[in-house]
Parts: sequence; structure tokens; C-alpha cells
Amino acid sequence: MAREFGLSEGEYNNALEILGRQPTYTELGIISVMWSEHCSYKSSKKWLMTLPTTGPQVICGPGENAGVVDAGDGDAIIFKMESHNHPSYIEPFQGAATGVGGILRDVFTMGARPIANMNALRFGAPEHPKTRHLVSGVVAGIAHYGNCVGVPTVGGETNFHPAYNGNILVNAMTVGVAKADRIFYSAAAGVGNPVVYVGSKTGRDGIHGATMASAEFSEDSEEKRPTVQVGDPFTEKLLIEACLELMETDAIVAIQDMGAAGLTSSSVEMAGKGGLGIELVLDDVPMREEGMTPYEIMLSESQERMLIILKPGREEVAKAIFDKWELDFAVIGTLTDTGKLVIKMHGQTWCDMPIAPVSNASPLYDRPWEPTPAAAELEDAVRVLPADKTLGDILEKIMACPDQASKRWIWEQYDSLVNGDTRFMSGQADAGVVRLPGQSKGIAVTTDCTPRYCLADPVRGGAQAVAEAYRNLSAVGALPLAVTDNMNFGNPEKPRIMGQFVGAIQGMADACRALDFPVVSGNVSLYNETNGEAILPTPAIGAVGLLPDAMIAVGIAFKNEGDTILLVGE
Amino acid sequence: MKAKVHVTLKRGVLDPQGKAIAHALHTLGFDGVEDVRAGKVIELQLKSTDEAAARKEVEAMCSKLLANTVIEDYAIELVA
Amino acid sequence: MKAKVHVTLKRGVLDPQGKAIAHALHTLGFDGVEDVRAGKVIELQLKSTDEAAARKEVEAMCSKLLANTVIEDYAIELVA
Amino acid sequence: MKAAVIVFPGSNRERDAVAALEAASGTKPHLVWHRDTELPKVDLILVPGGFSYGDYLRSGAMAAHSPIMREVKARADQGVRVLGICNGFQIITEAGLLPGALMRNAKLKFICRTVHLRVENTDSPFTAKYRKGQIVRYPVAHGDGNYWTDAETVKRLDGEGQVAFRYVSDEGDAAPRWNRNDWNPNGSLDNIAGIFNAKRTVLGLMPHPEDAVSAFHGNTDGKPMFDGLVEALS
Ligand SMILES: Nc1ncnc2c1ncn2[C@@H]1O[C@H](COP(=O)(O)OP(=O)(O)O)[C@@H](O)[C@H]1O
Repeated sequence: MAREFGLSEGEYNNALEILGRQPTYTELGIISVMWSEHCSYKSSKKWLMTLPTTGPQVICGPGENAGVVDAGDGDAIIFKMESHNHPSYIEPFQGAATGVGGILRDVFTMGARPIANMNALRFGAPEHPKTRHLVSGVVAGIAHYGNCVGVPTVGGETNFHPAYNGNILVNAMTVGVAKADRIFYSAAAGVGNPVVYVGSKTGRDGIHGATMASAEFSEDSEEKRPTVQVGDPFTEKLLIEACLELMETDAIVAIQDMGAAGLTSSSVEMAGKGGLGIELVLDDVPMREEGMTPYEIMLSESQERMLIILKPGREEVAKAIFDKWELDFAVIGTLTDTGKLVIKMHGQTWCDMPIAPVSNASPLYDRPWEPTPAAAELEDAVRVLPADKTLGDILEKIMACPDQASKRWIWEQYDSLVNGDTRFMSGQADAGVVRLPGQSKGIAVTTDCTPRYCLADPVRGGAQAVAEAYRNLSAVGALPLAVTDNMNFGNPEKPRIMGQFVGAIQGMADACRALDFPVVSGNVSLYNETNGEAILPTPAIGAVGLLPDAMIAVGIAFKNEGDTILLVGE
Repeated sequence: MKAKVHVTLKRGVLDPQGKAIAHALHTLGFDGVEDVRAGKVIELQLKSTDEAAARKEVEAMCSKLLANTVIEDYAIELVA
Repeated sequence: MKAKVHVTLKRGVLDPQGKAIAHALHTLGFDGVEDVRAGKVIELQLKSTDEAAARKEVEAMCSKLLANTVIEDYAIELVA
Repeated sequence: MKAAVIVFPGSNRERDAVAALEAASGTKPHLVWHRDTELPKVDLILVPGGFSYGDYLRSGAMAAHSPIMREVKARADQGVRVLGICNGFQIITEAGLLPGALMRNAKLKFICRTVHLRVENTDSPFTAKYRKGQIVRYPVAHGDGNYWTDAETVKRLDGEGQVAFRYVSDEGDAAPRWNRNDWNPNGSLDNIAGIFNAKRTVLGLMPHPEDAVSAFHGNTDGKPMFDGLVEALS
């Protein structure tokens, strides 16, 4: 059975040792998601730890829901990028939509009002029979969610390559703004404090989505049906407003969204970070369906839900706010000093296990890897203009290539102007530029990666992606602040793929160090393979920069006849 | 011959539209409503006059385009 | 008792969604499709067990909320 | 000028509207929650854009039945000016303040871009600061802006000067040309972008004048609408 849950024999034995007995079905489910690649970063952690993550501008680096940097005058910028690759391939519209929903929650969980969205997309060859359907579904899904919640989508990138035919990439990024002294973290505190559930009801959505995101695709995986959720951006919009309203009171001790592995990861992580125990009474969880089991409730990935630890006696204040926004609100448990996760339902105990070993002792692997062999030098024939071609011919060819073609068809489906704070959106500048609400100060946002460079040379490709992000921010006049990354790779159990990952991290780390451009958040998506064919190594870089006044930002349009054109750099 | 294809969300899949409609009906005072599900109907005018052939054709359209069977069920109704 | 409300665009109102589906079906090689109209079905689970009362209630929901009679027609089907 | 901006669950352009009104009038408008049953004494009611109730069922349909809308209709009957923008246009149309209906965009896609509009009637405080026939640029951002009504009503709207704005080409041309037909972003009937009620005290339009009121927006074509309202209603 452990195998069906995706646990290896070693992992299962480890679980037996921690518990000192056979796990219950519910416990086994919980352990397996906690130790899945998606939640535990077991293949990647060793390398992620080599990235530079500190600097005077960093308020909070990796480890929380999103990264936080200082934007001066008591303002903080909170941002992160996250993938929703597998679900978007199976159901492009809902998969991409719920990806946007998830990344938004990561950001407003920390107390930020989301002010800009970006999206980095990779599709298969344009002529592949599935591509058209996937592109239109993904773009419509991102539009559906982002437009409805009222966060402007101000840029992104879109590439096409046959290596993504069976495995598209949908990476979404959200940037938010908060007061630096009003940031909310996820570590639980205060024995006896109430554990509160807010948002949508729990259904049987996406049970074991986190383990799916950690498994390789095969022909029959399109049959893995129930793992795709339907997003409800309207409820998310209400949840944003309600959470931000509650955050203005002083009722919250800790807060976290229920993302992958839902109630399991949120409760275990919150209690684990606080070094406490947690007891949940699942009868009180708002449910959409009848007859749900403790296992299903703990592993459901229903969207638009949050878990909050309140200060004692603040339940009424909080409930009034969620009532106003017509969202579910329920006290479902309390913090304890036992260090254990205890789950009760129908008067029975379904889970009683120590949290620290499960959350801290999740396996870490030092997977074997081999460096990527140096790519052959480009032949001279490629560097010299062929005799029978003019520069014009070449220009035409470049402009007709799908990667270079105008992406207007995509970005016009995104509301880039809502809030009235957008200075530059897609197509207008090298980075999107929005001002902070009610201020003249602005931020610039970009996403960058050139996967074919990373295939040829992961180290230089990783460094190049960081450098390009830095340049794009500088080009609009912003001071680059920090980076979020989304590491999309194939199966890490293959030394060649692991080598791409290690190389890209090394290149990124070098570039980030050289540029004082720390990584403050990120996401890893491995096993992006179909029938053994891996995607191109794609370390997508998202980055944010600061402008003292958004009006000083410069776009790409030439302004006046007669202006001088300068070329700088090598 | 005519075909009606009913496309509905699978049991257990969240139906935000249905939820919102139910909520609005309650606000309007229609308390007798217990649950609402929203779906689509696609009406096809077909050249075919043979029922069996028509059904087969529509079946193929459903699985290829009209429904996404990851989250949706469909039902076909033929009208002569 | 259950009610199904079918909401369709009035004759004479352009149905771009139906047109787009028809176009997509043709592209996929389904040449036997002459015309497509897209509509909605709203399924209501009602407390009421009395057919006449239920019909009256659903009628009221339709005219108040479920259909916009400027552009849409509706039909009610009751299922015990 | 005193104004109220109505906020529904899912509204998302209320802050844009508040900023535009405040910049023009120097006074902060009242934000009124949809469940309120009373409106403060105001000269203008603005129903903002967004996705009230997620645009589920039909855009604006559920918000049109919010408690506050009864009060909005009563004030409109008394002649208080009402401005519905985007989702606000859909809401006040569903509420019966304006004729017709807004359907899914003909190309079935949400569209966000700047469009050209021709000001068709300047005999209202909303449009008094424009010239008749003037071409202005406003952004649009909607998925359901395809205006439809029956033939008789269109004729009446046109004859009675109830058409406020039409989508046109950048040269002001409203007739489709073989190579240039994408300036009507949603397929709306007769290129209608915005309409008045019979007394021209209520205006509904799909484009967003409130997102075109400052140098920051790179476009100030929407500003005369707010300036005109302030001048007439102060
Ligand atoms: N998926 C997308 N969403 C939003 N904007 C996009 C997307 N893909 C590309 N763009 C926009 O299209 C423009 C061109 O993209 P790209 O060719 O990647 O630009 P560059 O190489 O100059 O950064 C940019 O302004 C970018 O923001």
C-alpha cells in the first residue's frame, strides 16, 4: 500500500520507526504527501541551499509562503513564482486558472495586496496537434482568474519547442505590497489558540495532487481525472478582501493558505514551524460533499481556503468579517503543547503522530548527477550571412519564428490596467511597471529564461537568465532588488537531468552573487517528462526592481524624430 | 436530424456558477432551492438521417471537442 | 423534486459561441454538422414536492434571474 | 459634487473610479456596500467595473438584485445621475435602467486594449466637455461587452440621441472596411459602446474613462467626462 502512496521502501521503514507502529490509512496519506517531491524538495534542497538568499534588502528569504524585500519608506514587496504544469496539460483552462489562484494566495497570505501578475509559458511545437488547444486554454484560464480577481497581468514570456509537446510549462508569478511591519508568517504560536478555517468548502478535489506533481507522465496519465480542480476566482477575490481586512485588526497569530496537500501541509507546517502540536476536529470542517473521510478531508486540494491561528477571544471579530464577505468560517481545532498532529472525527482518533520527525525528517537525497558536456562551438556557417541571403531575409525569418512573433494575441486577453496603477504592460517596455497604490513609487517586474541556452550549457544558461532579468529591470530604470525562481526540469533520478539542475543552480548562484541579486523565493517542478522524454531545462527567473517614481520608467518606443540612437555594451 | 448534447460538471467537481446562482436565489427569497448545478446544452443540426450513425458521430464530437471528460460528463439526446 | 431550466438565445440573436463550435467541428472534419446553437441548463433541486407549485416557483426564478428575456428564451422541465 | 461608488462582491475597479472622481472633484466619494439599503445624499452614483458575483450566470445579473439597487433605481427616477462603467453598465442594464443587453464578446475572448470612440451626443453632463463627433481613446477590458437590442430600440436610441459613444477606427470611421474590422472589440450592434436613458441622466458604457485621466495613464481622454460632471453637478 505504501507504494501506491508513492513512498519508497526506505521511506516507509522510516515512517515505521518514527511512529513505532503501523501507520493508519490517514497517517500514511499524510506522510506520503509530506514526503512527496513537491512538498519536501527532497531532490533539490541540497542545491537550493547554495543560492545566495541574503542582502540588506531582504526581509524574508525562502522558506515562507513568498519572499519579502524592503522597498523603503516602510513598504515591503512580497513575491513568488509557482508552476502548475501537470494540471495545465490535463485541463489547460482550469489548470492554469488554479495556478494563478495558488500563487495569489501565497502572496496575500503574508499580508500583501497583490498588485501585479506575470506568466511564463512554454508550449510544444506550434504544428503539434495539441498545441493550439493548450495555448488557447491556458491563456483563457489565466485571463479568467487574474481578470476576475482584479490583479493586472503586466507581462510574461512565451516559448515554443517540441520538447514541451507532452509537458507544457505554466509558471505564474504574483507581486504584492505590504507594510514592512505588518507581514504575516506561518509559524503557529500560543498553546490553546484557536485554529480557524476560512474560504470555500472542502470537496473531494485533487486528492493526491501533490504526489501527482511529483510523478512522471505516461500515456495513461490523462486518465488521472479527479486531480484537476475547478477554480473560483470570485471566491478568491472575496478571500483577498476578507483576509486583508482581518489583517488590519490584530487578531492573527499566523496564517497560511491551503495549497498542495491542503489541510495536511498547512497544519503540519504551521505547527511544525512553531514547535507545537495541533489538534483538529474534522467534523467542524465546512464540507461540500457528504460522507467525506478524514483521509479525504486532510488530503483534499479544494481551492480558495486558508488556515489561520487567531489570538484567543478574537473569533467573533474574525467571523464578522468573513460573514460580511459571505465566506465560510469555522474553528476546527486548537494548538497544543504535545508536538503531535491529532485528528479527530466522529468521536474517533484517526491520526496521532509526532510532527517534528515528519516535517523535519522528510528524506533528503543527494542524487547522482553528471555535468552537461560542453556543447560544440557554433559553426562559422551559422555566424556568417550566407551569400544568397540578405539581412532582410534573415530578419523576416526571425520575425516569423513563433518565439519572436508578437504575443499581442495573448496579452490582450489579460486585464493589464485594472487598479489604474499600470505604467507599462506587455509590449511597452522590457519589464512591466506598476506604482504602489496611493504612491508615486513604482516597481518593475520581469520573467526570463532561454531554455535552449540552458540545454546547451546549464551553468551559463542559468546565469544568462538571471542577467537578462537584471538587464530588463535596469532597462526600464529600476534598481533590481531580488529574484524568485521556478526550476522546471525532467526526472532528477537520471544523472543527466540532475546535472542540468545542478548546473543551472550554479550559474544562477554565480550571477546572483555577482549582481547582489538574492533569491528570496522559488518553486521546483521535477519529473517533467513524457515517455522518458524530458523538457528543456527551464529555470525560469522572475525578478522585481524598484523605481523611486514610476513616471521615470522608460519604455521601448522611440519617441521623437531626430533623436539619437545609442548602442551600449559589447 | 437534431441532437442535443448536455454537458455537466462531474459529481464532486466544484461548480462555482451553480453555487453563486443558489446564493442569489436565496437572497431573492427562493428558500425552496436546495442545490443548483449549471451546465451547457449544445444543439446540433445534423445532415444525417440515420439514428445510429448520428449517435456515433455526436459521440465522437463529444469526446473530441464538446466536453472535457477530465471534469465534465455528457449526455446525448437525439430528436428526429 | 428537480427542475431543469433550459436557457437559449432567442431566434434572431446572434450566437457566436454556437458559430465557433460549428467552425471547430468542421475543422475537425465533422462535415455533417449544419448548424449549432449553444445554451445553458440550470438544474435545481427543490424542496417542493408539488408539481404545480414547483413550476410556479421556477417560473418566477426564471423571469427574475435565470434568464434575460431581452435576449433569451427559457423552458422548464420538471423531474419528480 | 458629491458622489457614491457602489461596491459589490467582486467589484474590482472601484478604486480606479474613486481616484478619478477624487481627482476631478477634490472630494472623496462615498463607498456604499451592496447590502446597504440607503444612499447618502449625492449628485452622482457610479456603478464600477469588475466581476460582481464572478460574472457567473450573466454579467451583472445577480448584482442587479442587490438591496442597494432598489435605492439606486429610486434615485435615478428622481433624476440623480448614474454612471455605469463596464460591469456597472451590465448591472444597470440588467436592473432595467437602460434598454438592451450585453452579451459575450463576438470573438468569445476577454479583450483589454485601447479603442477609439466617437462622441455621438454632448447634450449631457457626462459628455458636455467633448465636441460632438470628437474621437477619443479609452481602454476596454471586458469579456461581455457585445451590446444587443431589438431593431426598433436601436432606431429609437439613435433617433433620440441616446447613443453616447460608438466604436470607430482611428480615423473616426464607423463603417467596417474589408481590411479593418477589428476596431469594434466585441461585435456590439451598430458599434454601440455606450448609451443614455431617455432623459440622458443615466449613462452606461463598456470602455473605462476612469483609467484614462492622467499623465501616468499616458492618456487623459477620460478626464473631460469627470470634469464635465463636476462642473454640472457642483
Ligand atoms: N504569456 C505572456 N503574458 C503576458 N505578456 C507576455 C506573454 N508572453 C510574452 N509577453 C509579452 O510580450 C512581449 C515580448 O515578449 P518577449 O519576446 O519575451 O520579450 P523580450 O524578449 O523583449 O523580453 C513582452 O512585453 C512580454 O511581456
